[in-house]
Amino acid sequence: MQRIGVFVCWCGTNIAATVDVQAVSDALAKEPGVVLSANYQYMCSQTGQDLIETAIREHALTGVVICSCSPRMHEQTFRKTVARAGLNPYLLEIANIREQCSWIHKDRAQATEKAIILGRAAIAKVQLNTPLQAGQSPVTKRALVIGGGIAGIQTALDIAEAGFAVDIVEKQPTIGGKMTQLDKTFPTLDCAACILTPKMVDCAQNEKIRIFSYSEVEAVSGFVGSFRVTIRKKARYVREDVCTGCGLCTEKCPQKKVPNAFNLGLDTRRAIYIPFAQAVPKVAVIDADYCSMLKNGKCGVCAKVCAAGAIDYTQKDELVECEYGAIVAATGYNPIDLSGYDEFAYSRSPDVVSSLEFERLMNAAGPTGGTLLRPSDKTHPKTIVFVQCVGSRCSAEGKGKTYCSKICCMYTAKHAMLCREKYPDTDVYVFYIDVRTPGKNFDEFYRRAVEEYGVHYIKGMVGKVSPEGGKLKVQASDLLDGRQLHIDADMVVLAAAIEPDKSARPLATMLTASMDTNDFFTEAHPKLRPVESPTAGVFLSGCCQGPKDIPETVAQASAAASKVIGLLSKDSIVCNPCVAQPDELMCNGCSSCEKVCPYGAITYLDKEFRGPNRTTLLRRVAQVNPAVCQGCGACTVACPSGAMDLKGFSNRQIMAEVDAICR
Amino acid sequence: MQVNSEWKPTIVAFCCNWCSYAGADLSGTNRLSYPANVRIIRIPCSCRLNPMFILRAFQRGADGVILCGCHPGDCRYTTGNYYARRRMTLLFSMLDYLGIERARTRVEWVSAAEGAKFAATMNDFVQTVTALGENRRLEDLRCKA
Amino acid sequence: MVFSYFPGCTLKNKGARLDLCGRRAAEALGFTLEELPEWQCCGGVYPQARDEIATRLSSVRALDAARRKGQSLVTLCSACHHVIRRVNGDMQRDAQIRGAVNRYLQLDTPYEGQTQVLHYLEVLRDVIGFDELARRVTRPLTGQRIGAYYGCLLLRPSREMCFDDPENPTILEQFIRAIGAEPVYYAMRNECCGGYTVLEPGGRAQKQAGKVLANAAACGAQTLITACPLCMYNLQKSVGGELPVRYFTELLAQALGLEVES
Amino acid sequence: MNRDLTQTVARIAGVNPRACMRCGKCTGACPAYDEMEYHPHQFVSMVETGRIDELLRSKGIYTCLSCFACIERCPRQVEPARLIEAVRVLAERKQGADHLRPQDIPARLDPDMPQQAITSALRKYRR
Repeated sequence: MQRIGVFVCWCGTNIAATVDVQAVSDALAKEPGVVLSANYQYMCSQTGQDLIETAIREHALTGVVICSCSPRMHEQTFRKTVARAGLNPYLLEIANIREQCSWIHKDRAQATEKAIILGRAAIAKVQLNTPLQAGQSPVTKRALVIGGGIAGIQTALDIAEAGFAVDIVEKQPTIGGKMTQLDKTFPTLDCAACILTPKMVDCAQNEKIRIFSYSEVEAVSGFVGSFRVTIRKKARYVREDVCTGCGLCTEKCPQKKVPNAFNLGLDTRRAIYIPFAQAVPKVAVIDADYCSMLKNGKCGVCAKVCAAGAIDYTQKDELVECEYGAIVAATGYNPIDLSGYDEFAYSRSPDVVSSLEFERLMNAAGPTGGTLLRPSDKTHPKTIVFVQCVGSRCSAEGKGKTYCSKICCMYTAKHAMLCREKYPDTDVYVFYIDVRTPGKNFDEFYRRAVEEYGVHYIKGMVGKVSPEGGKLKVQASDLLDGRQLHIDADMVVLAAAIEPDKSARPLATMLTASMDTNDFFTEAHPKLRPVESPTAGVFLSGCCQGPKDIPETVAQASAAASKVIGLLSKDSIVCNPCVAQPDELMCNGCSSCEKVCPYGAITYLDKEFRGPNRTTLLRRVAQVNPAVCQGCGACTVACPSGAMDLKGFSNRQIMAEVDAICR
Repeated sequence: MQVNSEWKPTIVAFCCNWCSYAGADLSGTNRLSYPANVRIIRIPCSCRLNPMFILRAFQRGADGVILCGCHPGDCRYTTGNYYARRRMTLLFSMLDYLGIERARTRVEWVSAAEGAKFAATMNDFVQTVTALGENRRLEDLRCKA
Repeated sequence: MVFSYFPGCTLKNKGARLDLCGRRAAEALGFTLEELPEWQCCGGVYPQARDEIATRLSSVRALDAARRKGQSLVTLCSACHHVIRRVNGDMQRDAQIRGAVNRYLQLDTPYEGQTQVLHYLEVLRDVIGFDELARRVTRPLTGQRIGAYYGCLLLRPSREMCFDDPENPTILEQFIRAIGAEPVYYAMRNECCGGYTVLEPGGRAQKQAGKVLANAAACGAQTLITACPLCMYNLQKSVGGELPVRYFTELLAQALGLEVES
Repeated sequence: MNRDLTQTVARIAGVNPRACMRCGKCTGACPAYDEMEYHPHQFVSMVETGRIDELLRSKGIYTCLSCFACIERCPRQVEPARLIEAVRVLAERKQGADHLRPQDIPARLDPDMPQQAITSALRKYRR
């Protein structure tokens, strides 16, 4: 006979205000098998947990039902409580009477009735719970960081610092990411390269860190503790171990007209190139789309000038397979494509630039050597108009992003300030909807741009930019002054919204990590588990989770690293015991379950069974590897004979819940 | 207070643990209400839903059953919701055969971030089922013997 | 290729050149414009108010007539095109409007936006092809610097019109190149000409259109082309700018070597 | 303040004025700015706050060119021109409130004016 204890939580007033907790515990006390029904103000508090522990011991309970908040919140907490009292932790069920009852209903009678029904369903289920033992699975002590920007670099350095091996996979020929393209950083105006390049060098020199540059993740299998990852090392046509990075080839290559992606196409480079002087690894790479040797077998200049003999035109993509205990996604962001914003004449005038392009135009290592010149005629712009929120906070279908890109207010203030500082004769206008500066020393920074540097901040938006006679005619609104403004500008800078890198979506599919509708990775909990993906063993670092500035990215990168370190420092991890289990007597080895299993957890075994008249039969039956099974239950429904069932969510348990709800 | 004499349908909602159950939690966190006659059963994945469970619910007096899972492509288990979708398609034609209105069963994709969608879906579903009226209960004749 | 054709009121008198040259060119290019029998005025302006049903009916009648013939519906006047295209969109997307219109019209089969609505320029671009058009040109307008004047109605709102990039359109420029002339890009090519406010006292439309002409002239245009009789009128009556304005079909007929009587 | 009228206008227009985030792109884009006593963003705000009576009396509802620039560029799908049209429709639905009467037309005609102009103006200015 079952001896079940029911514990109803008030959650302060969160539950008790709308649900009559006393009535619930009274009603549930009458359910079959229930020997004890109590309620308490905070079940998750120490006193509450003690109450449960004591009750389990005193009443020799065989099952526990807690009516409280969502199991996603405190199931783990209460499992530990139950275990401390000597009961198997899986003999616990939680009825969610907060998120799915008290918080959404206003009518006390209705909410109380629903809480009782949810409690009954949990009691009906717990009657059929069986003790489950979680297995152990080993942890490979190596982490993979996907993306080598500042987020990935910081995560890798922190993991390596703790003594664990870590690999960085970066799709560009060098690590460093977007930050390498920036000029100065807000709010301190220190140079981006000066603070980033030492970290890049640290990565290269740290023996715990392996860098797979110019590489992409091709496939991921396995699960937390033992992921198997296939990495594609794209052909550079230069032997990484031989190239000294002298750069001679990049000077002699006759193909000079290749748009320089590092400078966002504002200038050109050669077909063989090193992205920038501080690249890590400092190894040349051949752009196969432009190299005439690779395209039609004529040229070979770089091979001739390379003293080290590093050029190898026959190089092929290489696939490397590695095992990892944890994976960190740090795939970063890109500014959106602005060609859909031609009201600002982006594709009609070279003098209308994105903020990242402007960053290159201000950068001492950029195409103009740090002198601000208009791309069209290389003259110094006298009037510059900055437009904020281009594509951000936009709900118009198919046009922009509904979210705030977060970094634009600050970098625009920085750009405006730097313009005024370097060229005091320029007029700088910033059109804003709101100025958002919630960061340490951020608002002070923005105010300095206005007060000390005399940047004209105008509350309003640019309606149209028309290139005319070498000028950009800007028509805009000044909402505070109640005017329509017409400004003859020399340059217009658009603060483009940022979006997750295109590689993030296929990666999320490989990792089975969830994403939101904007293709940002979803965190396990928006407040309490911000650097973990809901998929165990997958962690999030930087802008792949949402727009972030550099300080925030670095903070999150280190947080992700600490989570990885916590995982890698264990020798083994506890598996989910709610896995599929076949009833061998009913299984007829038809392979239906194997076909639907996404993890390959099901194999078949020819097993001897006792037949009639003392004979033995050899029958093919399914076997589930509990370390590989993730417990989705696809096989349980596919099984035509009903032999496969899922522990913790068995057919009988779910039907008991259905019965209790429909009663 | 008004006496609740009017009939209210019994709705069973099967929600996958990773997306829709979390979505339901989020609608709770955001205090987005939907009728109290929606009762949620947590399953690990939409593909855990055996069509038998739905028939059982109708047998026991449910007036509507809704299955919520992750959006196609976003399944925690990669492909579970695709299986669920195919199975439910088959079930729909069987329900037609049995004479249970198709609108009493529904499949919706609700992500963990779509608290508002969860509430809206439930409101809409309850409205649809309420309009259909009480379900003809499927009888389990074995129980009658 | 046979299309249903909705000329619209203005093309029957004040804008006759637009119509006549368009038809002649169509014959020369090998497609037929079959004028719908008993078509009614499109109303001139699209009724933006969602509860205006009566003003949508004539467009739906035309659309339904084309559907019964199983043909796409071609228009030439920008305003008719705008109205018919958007009403067609309403019939496809807006259940409220669709329901009300069908209840009113009592057609044999309800109209649900099945007809494809094409502007003459789209026929040139998507059916004939501008490359092919360029091959058919016998008297290219070599050396002429022509400014394309789009105005509002062809382009906006782009989500409903799906005609071309609303801020940086190219179709008329492609057309200009195809007939051998040189397109002139100027900022105000997609700005309003003043439209129906020409009936308002105060001469606003004239001023507005004047800005367009002045801008085009400053950018080096020698001629402007348009697809809209009202734009044509406003540009010709404008204050502050002077440029010859032609219908695009006039230049098309000319480039194809057709003599079209006035 | 007239909340009912706000709802009527929003219903006729088929857009939600509350979605406006006061960016002013409409006002920046409007070619008829100088002719309107209430500029597009103000118009939206006045609809939202129920100041419809003032709008009904405003001449600006007849100076909107229906060029759709604000509809095209609005990042929030508020599309001010739809609201302006809705208010204009509301004004014209009142008895005798026609902005343009048929008998006024002959005086404003000239021989070249296309029919389209007259039809359009009548549609815009009169019930």
